[in-house]
Amino acid sequence: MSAVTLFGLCGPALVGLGLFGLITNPQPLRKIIAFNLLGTGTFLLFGVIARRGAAAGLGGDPVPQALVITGIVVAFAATAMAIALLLRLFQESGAASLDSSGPNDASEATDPS
Amino acid sequence: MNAAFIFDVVLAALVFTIATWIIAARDAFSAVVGFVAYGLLLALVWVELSAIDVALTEAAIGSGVTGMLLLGAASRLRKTEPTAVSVGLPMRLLAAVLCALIAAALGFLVLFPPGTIFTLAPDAMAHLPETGLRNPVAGVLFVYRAFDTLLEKVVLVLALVGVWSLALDRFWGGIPGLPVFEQPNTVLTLLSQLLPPLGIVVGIYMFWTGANNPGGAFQGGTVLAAMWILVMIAGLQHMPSTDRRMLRLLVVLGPAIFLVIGLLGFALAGSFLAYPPGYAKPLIIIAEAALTVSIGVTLGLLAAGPPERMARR
Amino acid sequence: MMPSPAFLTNTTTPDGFLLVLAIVLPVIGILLLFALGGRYVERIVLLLVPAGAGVAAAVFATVWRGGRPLVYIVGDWEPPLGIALRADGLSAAMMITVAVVVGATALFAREEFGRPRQQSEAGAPLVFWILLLAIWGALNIIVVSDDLFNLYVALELLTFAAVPLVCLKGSEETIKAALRYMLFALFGSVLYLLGTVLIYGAYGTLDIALLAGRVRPEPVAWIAAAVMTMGLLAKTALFPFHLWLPPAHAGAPAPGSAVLSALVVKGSFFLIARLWFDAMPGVMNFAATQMLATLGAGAILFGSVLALRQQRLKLLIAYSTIAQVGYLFFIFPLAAGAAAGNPWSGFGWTGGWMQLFSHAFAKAAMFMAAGLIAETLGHDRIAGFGGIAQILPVTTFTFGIAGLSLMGVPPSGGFVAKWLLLQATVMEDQWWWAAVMLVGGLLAGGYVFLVLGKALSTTDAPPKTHGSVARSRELVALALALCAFSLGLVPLRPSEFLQIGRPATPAVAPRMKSVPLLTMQSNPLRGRGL
Amino acid sequence: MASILIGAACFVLAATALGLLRILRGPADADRMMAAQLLGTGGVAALILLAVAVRTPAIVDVALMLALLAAFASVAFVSSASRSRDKAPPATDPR
Amino acid sequence: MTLALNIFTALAVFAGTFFFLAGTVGLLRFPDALTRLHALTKADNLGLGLVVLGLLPRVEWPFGAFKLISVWLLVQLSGAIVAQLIADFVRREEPHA
Repeated sequence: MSAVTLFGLCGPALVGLGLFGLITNPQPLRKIIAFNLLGTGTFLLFGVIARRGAAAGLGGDPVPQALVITGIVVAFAATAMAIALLLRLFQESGAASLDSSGPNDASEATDPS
Repeated sequence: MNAAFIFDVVLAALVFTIATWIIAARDAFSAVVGFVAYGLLLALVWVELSAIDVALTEAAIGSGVTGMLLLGAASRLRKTEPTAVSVGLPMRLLAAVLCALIAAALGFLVLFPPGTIFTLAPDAMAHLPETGLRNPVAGVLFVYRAFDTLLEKVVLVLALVGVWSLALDRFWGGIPGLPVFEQPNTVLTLLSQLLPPLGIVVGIYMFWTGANNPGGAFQGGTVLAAMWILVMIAGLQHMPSTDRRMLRLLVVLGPAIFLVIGLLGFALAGSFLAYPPGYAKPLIIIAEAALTVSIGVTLGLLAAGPPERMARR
Repeated sequence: MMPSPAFLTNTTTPDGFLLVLAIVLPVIGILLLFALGGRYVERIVLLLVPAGAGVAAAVFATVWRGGRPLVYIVGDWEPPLGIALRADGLSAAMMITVAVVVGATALFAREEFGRPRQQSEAGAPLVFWILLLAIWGALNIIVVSDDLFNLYVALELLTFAAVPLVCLKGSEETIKAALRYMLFALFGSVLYLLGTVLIYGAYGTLDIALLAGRVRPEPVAWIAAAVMTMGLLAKTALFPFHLWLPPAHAGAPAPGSAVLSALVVKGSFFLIARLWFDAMPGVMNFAATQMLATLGAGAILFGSVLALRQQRLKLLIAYSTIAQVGYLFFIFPLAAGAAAGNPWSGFGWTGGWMQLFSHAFAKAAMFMAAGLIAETLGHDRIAGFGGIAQILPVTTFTFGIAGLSLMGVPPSGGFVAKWLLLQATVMEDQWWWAAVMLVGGLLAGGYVFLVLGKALSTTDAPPKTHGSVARSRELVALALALCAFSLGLVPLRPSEFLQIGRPATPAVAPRMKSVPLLTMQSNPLRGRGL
Repeated sequence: MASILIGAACFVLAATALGLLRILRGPADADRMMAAQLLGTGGVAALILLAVAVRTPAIVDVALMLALLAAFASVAFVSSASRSRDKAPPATDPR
Repeated sequence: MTLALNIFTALAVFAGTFFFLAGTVGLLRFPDALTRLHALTKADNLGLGLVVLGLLPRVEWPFGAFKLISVWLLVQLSGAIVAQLIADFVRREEPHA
């Protein structure tokens, strides 16, 4: 087993963990963290693919590496926006959860979520 | 079994353990601290994968600025935690099975890679001399796939618009709600007097070295953003009002200059986002310089959050 | 028209720069609006919206006249290293649809977000226009980009533009809706990215045209297709990922809802179609198409039934979107199985896209009508609609016309779409989808008449009005509804246009060891060689 | 020599990571932050050891980046923790 | 000469790693936040300092050495200040446990 395979297996594990957290954790903040985990797992997988493509005197294929950088930036922007939403929700309602409660949801009561 | 491999094993085990902890932790704050540590270790992983450009980005963003955002949110939401209702056990089991299946499928693909390994490394290297750059990652970001990079900067501007749109109507154009030390703290003041000059030097160095070595506008800009936030937190500099024309111009400066250079390509090099032969490197440096500033300002403002009060005039 | 051989050539076509313009114009708008803001908003928008619409029309006309796709190689760096933009007939049709809906929305929103009342800059108007332009730009990229990662960035751009639109009002429930939407969307885009990563790892390119020739039906392609589709389904709000949609689309201001429901969910659907038909033509099999269509069928039944039970108009329309998006997914079994041999000329292909276009117009019109009604009455509870037809006859008429298209009453665009899909079910021997469509049509009739019946009913006391609405806005909504309706009058043209530049399927025989009989019979992708 | 340096990097990383048990134990948030801070220093040490071992000076830049931002998380923590404690809960925040 | 250099590096680095271990042990074993903080600063000061010292002769002169030293100084600065900040914070917050 090589280091590449090792990190290559780490990536899927992170994806699985992040996905699990995103689906099951009820707190939005934890969901946002899980999303970041999921993202890094995906990037890691890309990094491993880049490393496998080492050629032409480079330690890795620069194309996936560059794409990962772009991806990290986008993920950060997403995190910033999601957190701003969450904090605004907290400011507005004093709670930070997505549980439906309140008078306005009466019309949605038919929704069997 | 050599030392390097043992190092990788330790690193991978740590990353996996902390990730599990982040998901399993009972309270959000511990999870966030775990995430800061996790981002740090990932930077090491990227070094081990020979992706130093990515390592720099991860070090700056992953543990640095994202960590700060999450920590701030976790502290503010400290009191609300118990209200959230947990998902039922059957649902959790189902999710666990689904996620395990996906992870297993991906793991399978890693263990049994395709017979032929495709790589664009030779292609990317072959054309690099035409661009005058020596860092192939910069080549991908600013030459081959400059279009992606341009759009990504627009994404940042848009994210900022999104964050600002959350301001209450009467605070639009006001001052972001970044938590600031109200009473002057001497130690923090010292830090924010000493660190930023160094940080600005490092930021400029990152941008400057990016053409030939790992680094670049994004990493440099992030450092600048971090320093700016530090100064604002310490209260050394007042946070700017978001309706300041100058501030807005700084945010769009980078994408705008990049776009103009791209459009010049139409006239001078026959294609959008193409560079005239011989002028590629200077043009890229100009674009990167502007982007470094814009990224610094934009990330700083993103981290500072929506306007929450009006400037006293 | 035969599928053009230009499809595989990677050279910029003479008019290819139009594609760059279509993307760059909104981007310029975003940057200008952000930097200048304040007083210049109206001027910038007034300049850019017609210009953008003009570019879309030019692309449409060029593709129409030339009968071949437009191609642009960005920076002259050919894929796989660089990024290509490509507009075939379908992309051009999408582009013009987007331009029409965005243009109409801009006209409609001028009243609400147009003139700042006070000297200082107001937040909501500026944000609205920036987001509208961003949605436009993102959709233009989505319809023309040929690179999976570039499409990822575009998807994120679309998300970042759509989410703040939901909570522009800033009330607690809209913020909640926006946050839920955001989380779903992030889940979706990460999964999409994951698939992209796998594809790059296995085939060394992200260019859709190149991928078509390289992808084989093998585990990596299946897994990549599965995760990407799952992610995009979450963004398209296909049942059972629909939970975020109703509060989000109902919570946005009317012009926002119009764009979100008419266009934004279609962006991710378009990518699913690109993925299955263009990037991975050999990977799609009978089981996959049936699964997608089953979810679509679930969406039609579920969304329609829930729409019937809503008490608020905007929620009703939002649930109707869930149902109408369901129809789109019939394109997979019905076009992929085109017995004729060429899926692009089949009824399923044309019908599916006609459904998309007509729904875009009809739904935008409907949300605008709902907005006008809510502005007039001060609420949008259906129970309180009695007598509204007398106060807002044009708007009620608009709602009715748009409703007819949703129901599929001839000669509306919705009718043609559903009729073509029905015909395709017969030709493909997949009658079960026809049953779902018929039930869906009846249910749509139910919810449209529920509203119309209330609106047309006369009450002793006329309803209290909160304000009046400009006639021009009513006319904008009406124009969109008529667009949806009149699509039905040109039934044969689109069929040809939508075939322009479709790939001649690469002659790759799928490696299938044990193929179920059913798959053998209806897998059209084999033997459809050059 | 390279193996010795990498071995040392490995040891530093493992040792400081052990400190993360503080995140588990707490008890206060400040203790948790300390653990992250320690790992930060350990990470910097591991990076410069690696840089010398594999003769890639660019890795030092990563260490420089980490060192520069080392204080950042803690400062953010202290400032937002102080603020959320000082201020009244937002539900009663007059708007 | 090389041997002496190697021995010097090895010794310094080993001594440095020892302080890191000591820092961790202190963080885990010491009874209250302030003493734990004290242990933490030891790792920052001495641990990293010795590692940098050991590596100095092996990097390119002067730029590489300059970078290494600035890394150490930066960690010093932020370590000391973070320790102060956290100590302040802990003191203002009444001690738990």
